[in-house]
Amino acid sequence: MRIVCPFCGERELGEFTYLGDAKSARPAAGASEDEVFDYVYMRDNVAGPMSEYWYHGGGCRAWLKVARNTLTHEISSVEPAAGVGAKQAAR
Amino acid sequence: MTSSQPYRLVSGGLIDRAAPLGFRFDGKSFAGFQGDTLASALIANGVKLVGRSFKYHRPRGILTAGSEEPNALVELRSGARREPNTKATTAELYDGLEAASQNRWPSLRHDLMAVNQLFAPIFVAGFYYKTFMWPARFWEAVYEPAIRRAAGLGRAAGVADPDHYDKAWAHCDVLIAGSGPAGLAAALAAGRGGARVILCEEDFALGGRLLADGGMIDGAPAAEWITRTLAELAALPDVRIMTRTTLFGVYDGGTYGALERVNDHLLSPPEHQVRQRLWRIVAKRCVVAAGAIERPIVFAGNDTPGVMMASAMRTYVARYAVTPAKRIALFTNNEDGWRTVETALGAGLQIAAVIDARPDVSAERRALAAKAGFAVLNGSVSGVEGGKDGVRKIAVSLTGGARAEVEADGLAVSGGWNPAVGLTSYHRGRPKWQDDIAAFVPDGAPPGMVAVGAANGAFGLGDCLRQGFAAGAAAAQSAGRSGNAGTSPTADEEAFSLTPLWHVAGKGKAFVDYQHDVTASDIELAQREGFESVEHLKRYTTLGMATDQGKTSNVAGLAIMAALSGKSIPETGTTIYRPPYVPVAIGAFAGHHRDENFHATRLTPSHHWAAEQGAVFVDTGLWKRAQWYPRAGEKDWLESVTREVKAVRSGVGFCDVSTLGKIDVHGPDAGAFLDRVYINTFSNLAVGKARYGLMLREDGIVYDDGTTSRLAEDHYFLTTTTAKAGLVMQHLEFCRQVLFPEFDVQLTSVSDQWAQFSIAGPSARELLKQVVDESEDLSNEGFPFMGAREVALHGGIRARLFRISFSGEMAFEISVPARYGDALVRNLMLAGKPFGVTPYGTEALGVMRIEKGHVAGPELNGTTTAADLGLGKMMSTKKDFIGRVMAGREALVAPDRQVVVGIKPVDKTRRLRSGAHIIPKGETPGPDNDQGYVTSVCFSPVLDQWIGLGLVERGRERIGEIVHAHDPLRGEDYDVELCSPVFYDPDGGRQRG
Amino acid sequence: MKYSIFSLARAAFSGHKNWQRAWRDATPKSHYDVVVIGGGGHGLATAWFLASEYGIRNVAVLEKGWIGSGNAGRNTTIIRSNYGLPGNTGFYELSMKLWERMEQDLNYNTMVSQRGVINLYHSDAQRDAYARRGNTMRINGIDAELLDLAAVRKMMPFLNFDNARFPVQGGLLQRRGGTARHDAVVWGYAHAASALGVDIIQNCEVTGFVRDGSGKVTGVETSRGRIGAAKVGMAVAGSSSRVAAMAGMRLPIESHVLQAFVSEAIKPLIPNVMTFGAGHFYVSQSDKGGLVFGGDIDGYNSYAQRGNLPVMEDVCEGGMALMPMIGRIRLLRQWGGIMDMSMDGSPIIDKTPVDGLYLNAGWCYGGFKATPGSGLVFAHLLARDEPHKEAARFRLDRFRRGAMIDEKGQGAQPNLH
Amino acid sequence: MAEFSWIARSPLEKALVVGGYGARGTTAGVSLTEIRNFDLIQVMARRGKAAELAKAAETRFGVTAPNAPNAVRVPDATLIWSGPDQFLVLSKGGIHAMEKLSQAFSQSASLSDQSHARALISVSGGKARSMLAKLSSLDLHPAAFPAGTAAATAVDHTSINLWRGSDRPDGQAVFNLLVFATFAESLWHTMLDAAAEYSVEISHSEALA
Repeated sequence: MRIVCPFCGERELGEFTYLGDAKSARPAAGASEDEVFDYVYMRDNVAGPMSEYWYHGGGCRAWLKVARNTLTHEISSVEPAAGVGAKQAAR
Repeated sequence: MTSSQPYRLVSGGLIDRAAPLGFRFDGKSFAGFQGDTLASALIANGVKLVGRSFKYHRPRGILTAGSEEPNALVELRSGARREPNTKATTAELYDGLEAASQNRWPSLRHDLMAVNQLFAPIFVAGFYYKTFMWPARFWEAVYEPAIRRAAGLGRAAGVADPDHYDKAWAHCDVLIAGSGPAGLAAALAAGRGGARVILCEEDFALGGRLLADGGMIDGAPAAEWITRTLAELAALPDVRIMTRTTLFGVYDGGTYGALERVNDHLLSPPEHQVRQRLWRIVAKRCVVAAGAIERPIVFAGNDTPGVMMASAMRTYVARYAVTPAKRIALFTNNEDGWRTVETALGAGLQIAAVIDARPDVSAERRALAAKAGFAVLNGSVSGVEGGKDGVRKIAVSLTGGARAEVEADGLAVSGGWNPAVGLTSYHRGRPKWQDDIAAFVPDGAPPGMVAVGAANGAFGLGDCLRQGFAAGAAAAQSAGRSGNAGTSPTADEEAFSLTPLWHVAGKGKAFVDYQHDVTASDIELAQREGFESVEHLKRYTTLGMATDQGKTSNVAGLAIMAALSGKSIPETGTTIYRPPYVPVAIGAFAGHHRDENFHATRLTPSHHWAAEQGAVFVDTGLWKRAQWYPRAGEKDWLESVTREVKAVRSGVGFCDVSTLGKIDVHGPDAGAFLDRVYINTFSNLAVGKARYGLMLREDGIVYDDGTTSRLAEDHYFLTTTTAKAGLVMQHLEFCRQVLFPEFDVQLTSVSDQWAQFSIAGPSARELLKQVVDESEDLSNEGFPFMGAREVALHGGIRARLFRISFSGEMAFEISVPARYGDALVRNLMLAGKPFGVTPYGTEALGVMRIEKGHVAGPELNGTTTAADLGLGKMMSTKKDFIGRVMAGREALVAPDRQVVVGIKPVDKTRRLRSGAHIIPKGETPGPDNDQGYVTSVCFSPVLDQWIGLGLVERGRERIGEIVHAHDPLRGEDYDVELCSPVFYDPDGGRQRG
Repeated sequence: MKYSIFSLARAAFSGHKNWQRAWRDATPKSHYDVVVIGGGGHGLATAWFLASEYGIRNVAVLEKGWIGSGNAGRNTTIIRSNYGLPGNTGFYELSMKLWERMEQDLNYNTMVSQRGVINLYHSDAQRDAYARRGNTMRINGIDAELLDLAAVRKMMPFLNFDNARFPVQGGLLQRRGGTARHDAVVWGYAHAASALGVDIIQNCEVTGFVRDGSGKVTGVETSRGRIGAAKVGMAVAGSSSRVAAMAGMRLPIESHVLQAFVSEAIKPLIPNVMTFGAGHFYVSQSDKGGLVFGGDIDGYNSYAQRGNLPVMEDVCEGGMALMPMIGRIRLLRQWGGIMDMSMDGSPIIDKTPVDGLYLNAGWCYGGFKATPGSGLVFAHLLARDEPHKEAARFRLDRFRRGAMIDEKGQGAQPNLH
Repeated sequence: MAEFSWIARSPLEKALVVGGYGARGTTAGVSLTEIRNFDLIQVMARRGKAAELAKAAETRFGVTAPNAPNAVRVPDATLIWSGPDQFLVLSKGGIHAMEKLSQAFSQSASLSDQSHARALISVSGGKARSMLAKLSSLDLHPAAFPAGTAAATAVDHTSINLWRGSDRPDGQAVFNLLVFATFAESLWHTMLDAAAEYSVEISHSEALA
């Protein structure tokens, strides 16, 4: 598998580390145990297009949000995770 | 014919007669030529019997001339380089080659294991599932060893492979598999179009079927066209042709696997060179021109040596100038088979007869037969007479029911062609059935890939050239190259006519899968017993599971199954195609990464100094760390470690702790950020101070710990454990980039920037004073416990100094820029001489942390909570932090959890061992009273006894209780006392000192 | 027909024309007491135990493809009970005991081969962890031995002892561990269950659940029509999330691809089952002669049933680090199965919040070795509506309660288990 | 008081043996040169300060700092892109050392001294690309990786910064690898193994190429 890092370009799988489902956001402080439980344990396990977090640890160290089909492994988009660097904030 | 190679034609072929080669097969010496394969050289010498089959030990010869060979498998080379199951048909001949037949005893000709054929009526498909069940223990003792010995073909060397392998990456616009007419045409078009091209050819010669079948291209003989084309390709700057290279798999994102047999054609690889190289090829487009595989027809005796695929027969005659037989019969169901007749006649060989299963044979063919003086029989081969010395006579069932016999010493068989659909199907694609050629052809392919020519079911030369060229040009274009591809080479069209024929009924064993001895009647049995799904058929009979992966057998097998179950072949379907296309040596997949090069090694800044001191090193992750520093006269590690501990506790010692993960946390929000990732608060840490921090995972379990210091308002220096350094960095980046992007914080790993040493012991300050500039105040007031700041060293070097202690002694950690680490230890040794300074290793470090009750890896085992570790009070209730909520789940705060406690044997002379379990005293150990275990142990020089830490149910409430340490693995049982985990200086006076 | 050497010999005289189907080709009835979704080892074992132990014979096993087409047909055939945490330890030993009598129970040779499973250790810390685990096993009445370097060298002289990056120091050995012929396990259960009246229905894909007014599951919709059931059990590891979704449930499970590999067949070389402790590699040799080996999962969610090169290379690197004698042995075939990776690395066998629907899922790497045990405890749950005592900790709500069974200590990160 | 000496020791001090290595009888296909004793500062924009950082960098170096994977050469330094809104400043002799740069970027960036965290190895020669193809998954074809291209990538599961500098006088491409110091010796041996078949020429230098 190859992932097009928005910063580095296309790179091979070995440079990346997988985390998983990128759909749900971390509950705010004060969230209930049930909400946090859902966030931590009840991840999406889609057979098809899925939004996921990947880490380009073997490259620019950016966390990426990757849209990937779990049936075919085809990747349709890659974007920086919310706060990569000061990039968005700066421009 | 030359006398030493009686079956070598006097002229012709693509062999180099000026380069004779000697080789041995089963100990006997033979000669061949450069350009031969082992198979062609054996044929040249009249060797027909090459191997024995898997189950029945039937004599077998050479069936094919390629990587689909099921029969002619040998042990190639000898000693540590012995390679079992090597196909004689692809093994390139070299001078001094040694090969041996396999799966026979005592010899190939007189194989006593052939007695298995007597039991053939019992050894049907799946027979072993029905027997060998009683008595139960006989399986491991009697039946299984016998089966295991009988199974498996060749013998592995059994000793380390002496050769080297490596792996490399390549990148191109257009990758082409195969150098036949379609592949070369594709390369030409893509290369002219300006694309970066890689063409992989598994053979050592380029041309594919053209090498044997010839033909006319652009009005010239094929050989001329090949020469011309190769010259043009060589002149293109970015076309790379890789021979002896098999494209074996396609993976995601346009990554392909290929194996280059760099030096397999030599006796052994030249110095500094590898035997084989694994290529990971990244290609925008791939053109599969991998050709097709001719398929056998299943009839009784079809495994007799001398029965050969028709295309292989003419390959041997035309390409290698050898004669597999002197009087050849052809059994075909298609027009292509007749090429073998033409080739054989052209080489002056005799044709015994052609048995053609098609209802109509063209007048042209009949005229050829009449001219050459052989009969054309309309019908099928129903039996073969012969044995290990080859074919003698062929029984024919004529259309209409009459029978005939043909005397011949070789039988060429053509049942049609199966496109090589492997590569196009490896993404779980299923090929589709094409009626006119009665074969499966690709039905789509992985992204970016297209099949052309015979691999796409187009068998005519003209078609191959046209499809290959068009695909090459299109691939270049879609890769963004816009050069002019020019015009396609052309050749006359050829008609391909075929009447499907899979199985001829007859008496005797008719093999579908030669190597696994799967017969037509095995398939019938499988169908009878309900193993009708092709996957069940495969698994029950082992059809297609041999080293050839059913390249010659799968389609015939499922065609027979289809007929039996009354379904069509496409309804019956294929099994899933799996890579690799040809078996690939495990060594090649490992490449450089074997033995001591399995993983990289990390060395600390003081490594070479420690090695000079004779330190013993231990692997910690990728690190080599000094474990202890033995001195002359010390009888064992324990004596060395005890000395090191005592030296620290009574004087001063130092230890390289550079392996700790070190992270610069910068930015105005650094403190707030750390508050989120640690359970305790860091935003209120004063500049110039250090604090111990504990991190949880989001599920509430302890993740990592370490000391973090505030060096400036907007700069913290965070340390992690050695084991988690990389993972914590990843975690913090996740927190920074994903969870808390609102914080202005920047992270950098500085693990390698700083050489860090712990300097510990009552004399630590005195030692440091020698090294640090006089202006620095190291007094308790000027630099109290948990202080952290930058200091100047004698000689102008700047260092970071931390007054932290893992040992429980007055201690500092000092960081210097890494290239000065070596100088620092040497200076410490120099300056420390008056104090008896002692370098200590990780063992002494561990002893002192256990004496102090500090938790480490064995306690931070991924299942313990902060409270389990006795650190529950650190959890802030005033802020959000990672893991806060999940840590509160009922089972994680249950009162009966196993928590960290100190443990010491009641008998002070007793050794305590990690992994011993804790059972209430006086009870019989069982699952219900297994209350915990010993996590860490050491011999405490201070207490003069073995002590340890453990995780014990309600441990903290039970201090003083005598319990039982149960260690059945090591046959030990003894009483221990649960005690405070802090064995040494419990009020901490020494470290604050 | 009873299988034995005598029946084989008799059949040989008649050209093997008299053998009957190994299991009946059943057509679905309109209603069953229990419908088990999934004709893998677990589903078929469940059916057999329902019929043989719990007297419930009006049972159907529904399989969307051919029986054994999921992970039962795609694994590395290892059986062992060397687990270290309460819940797993007892359960896997129950399973091991059932392996030991499987052939006689089923009248089918599943080639259970107790050739020994050894986990090699390469550091003191690893030795200590294995000591803890081995002692747990012994306390639970399971065989375990802690071998030192000399003992390992004697048992496996072919390992790399001289120039290894991470030298072998010893191993934790379970002699009763070993391998079994994976496909035969499926066929054996099918054969025996069918003989007791269980309907095995292939090419029958479940497309939905039938629910009554109260929400109780009363049957399933399938590609072969509606089938009613008093109780429905799911044993569809690899597809658990997808099937559960049809009942509106989410599971603490991710689907990951685990690759396995087999080499060309060679004469006996490796006597036992071995796991490398300093990398991802484990290996045994099949009775047919192929080295069967595997390693870590590819590491990302996948339903593709095929893997990628990096893990393949990683596994072979481990192999060449441990025993460089396999360098010239060729890898014949690679394949990938979909693992139900749970959030703590341990399985789930429980009633679900949906009345009438029962769950058997989350097997991670443990599925094959669990087959008979899983069948028994799931049958018990289906028959008695309460967990079997050896499955009492495999509850669905354990994550919510914080009672994880996390052997590897990796937390809610399925790809790390 | 003892006499201290503070000799900086390269992480390749022991492993690097000047001279030839590997296949004999041919001209060296690969040249490996370690460059010793340099200053290397990681510059990371503060949140929302990328534009300010760019301006400060331009003031300091007279060029636009790389905001894509490139390496920019100025007379006394090389600016190497290392990630979004961050770059490395490679220089010699303290001109752009920590103290100097922290003033220049005090308002816009966080700085981390990496001078000792890395070893710098320069690879060139007719077989440099063939050898690097065994280590790196990057496409180093001149069309894909022209002079001035940089990459943060991994070799042997270890992060490195790789950039292509100016060509050698003989026209050969030069690839520079900044590798982590504690991995350097191990990677060095791996590089030697990869290069051995092409014949290797080994040296070290104090001068930045």
